[in-house]
Amino acid sequence: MKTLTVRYFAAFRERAGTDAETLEVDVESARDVFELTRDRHGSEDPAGHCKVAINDEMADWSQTVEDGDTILLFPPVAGG
Amino acid sequence: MKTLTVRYFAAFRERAGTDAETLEVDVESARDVFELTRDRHGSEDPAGHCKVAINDEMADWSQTVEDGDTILLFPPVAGG
Amino acid sequence: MSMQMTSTTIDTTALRESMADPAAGGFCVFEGWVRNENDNSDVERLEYEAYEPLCIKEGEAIIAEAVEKFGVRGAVCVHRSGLLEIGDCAVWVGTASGHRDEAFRACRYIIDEVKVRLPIWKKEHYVSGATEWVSCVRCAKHAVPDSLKSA
Amino acid sequence: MSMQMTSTTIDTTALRESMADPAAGGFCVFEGWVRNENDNSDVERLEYEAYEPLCIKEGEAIIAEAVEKFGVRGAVCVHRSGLLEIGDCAVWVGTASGHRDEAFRACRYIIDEVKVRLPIWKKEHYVSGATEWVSCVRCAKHAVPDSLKSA
Repeated sequence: MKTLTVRYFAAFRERAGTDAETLEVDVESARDVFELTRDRHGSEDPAGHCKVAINDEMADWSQTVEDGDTILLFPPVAGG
Repeated sequence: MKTLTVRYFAAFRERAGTDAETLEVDVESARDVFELTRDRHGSEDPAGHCKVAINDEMADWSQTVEDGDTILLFPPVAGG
Repeated sequence: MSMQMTSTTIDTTALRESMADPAAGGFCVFEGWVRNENDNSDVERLEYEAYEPLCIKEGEAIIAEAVEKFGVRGAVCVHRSGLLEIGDCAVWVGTASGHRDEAFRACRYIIDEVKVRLPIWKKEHYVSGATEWVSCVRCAKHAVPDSLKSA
Repeated sequence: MSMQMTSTTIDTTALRESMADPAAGGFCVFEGWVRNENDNSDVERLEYEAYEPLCIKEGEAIIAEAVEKFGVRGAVCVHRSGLLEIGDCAVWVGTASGHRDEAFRACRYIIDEVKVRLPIWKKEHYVSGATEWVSCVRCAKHAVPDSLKSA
């Protein structure tokens, strides 16, 4: 089991009703975290339309998450 | 014979030592005027590198000049 | 070279002055303004949410890429967060270089990348009273380029 | 839409404000600045001579072409004449449109055409004391496009 902090942004935060939570889960990749929390962030988008960062570094969805990591889940961006 | 006013600009004006003069000449085209005044404006450029306007309209070198026209001889431009 | 985030009005005059450079002959600016309409809905105002630490990091990376690719002498990007009204400047990009071609290309590169790579989200507040998070699917397709992956 | 000539400092802040448009989402500016160097000669100042009646006429034609080609909502160009110091703004082009692509393309089109079509000449005053009319052969090759011929 890994202890992870998951942070939600924008639409994800509003749907989850929280901006962060701590999870004790058995997962390998960032993608696993995205899927596991899908009923929380409520995304209908595939992960490929969203972005993820691990410990304030932009990451690939296939990247392995480690015990103690903070996973930032970003809905599709719309800057500019 | 046609009576033409010829105006010189920038390097042409400096070399001619005047910004305008009236000529009584037997010419057909704007190009003829350019060639005829070559020793005045001192251009080593072919006409194609320069521009000409007739009566404040940009013109083609092959355009016919009429009695009373004002011919504006422009050295290569360098705006911006 | 810098990426800046601000929750107050972007001072475009001061930004322009900050880029003065006696060896620069070309200066290009792009500004994104809040429009009164999007997808046929009348917009009253916008709200930008940004995750600033990564906006700065990604923005600096984009600017460094633009300098590397186009050899510009200076490049700055400032993005707003918070509530914006119609006509407000949401993003400002300025590039200065010896000649115009590099300035234009670098400016375009920076705004294009900023729009798809910075963790910024836009909520539109419509005249009708409704609100909506804008999802830019075209942008999302751009996803995470290899250059950004931390692996 | 307008082409303007001025013999005094270009007020870039006022020009930007003059282009405000609630339906515009993209605003692009290009400025040409006087550089301290050209072809390896140290430049002290520049002198622009312009034949204003045709600068205005040609500039308005170029702006109309940009509007036609790219559908921008607003486009303005201002060019200096007279004596300019290093760092001075010699030319300002601003374009506003719904989206950024048209704004960038129209801005680039206008400055490219202005440089080759307007009857403006530049005399460089070098630090050495010498002066020279700048001849832009590449520009001259562009010559007079068909669209400009009065015939």
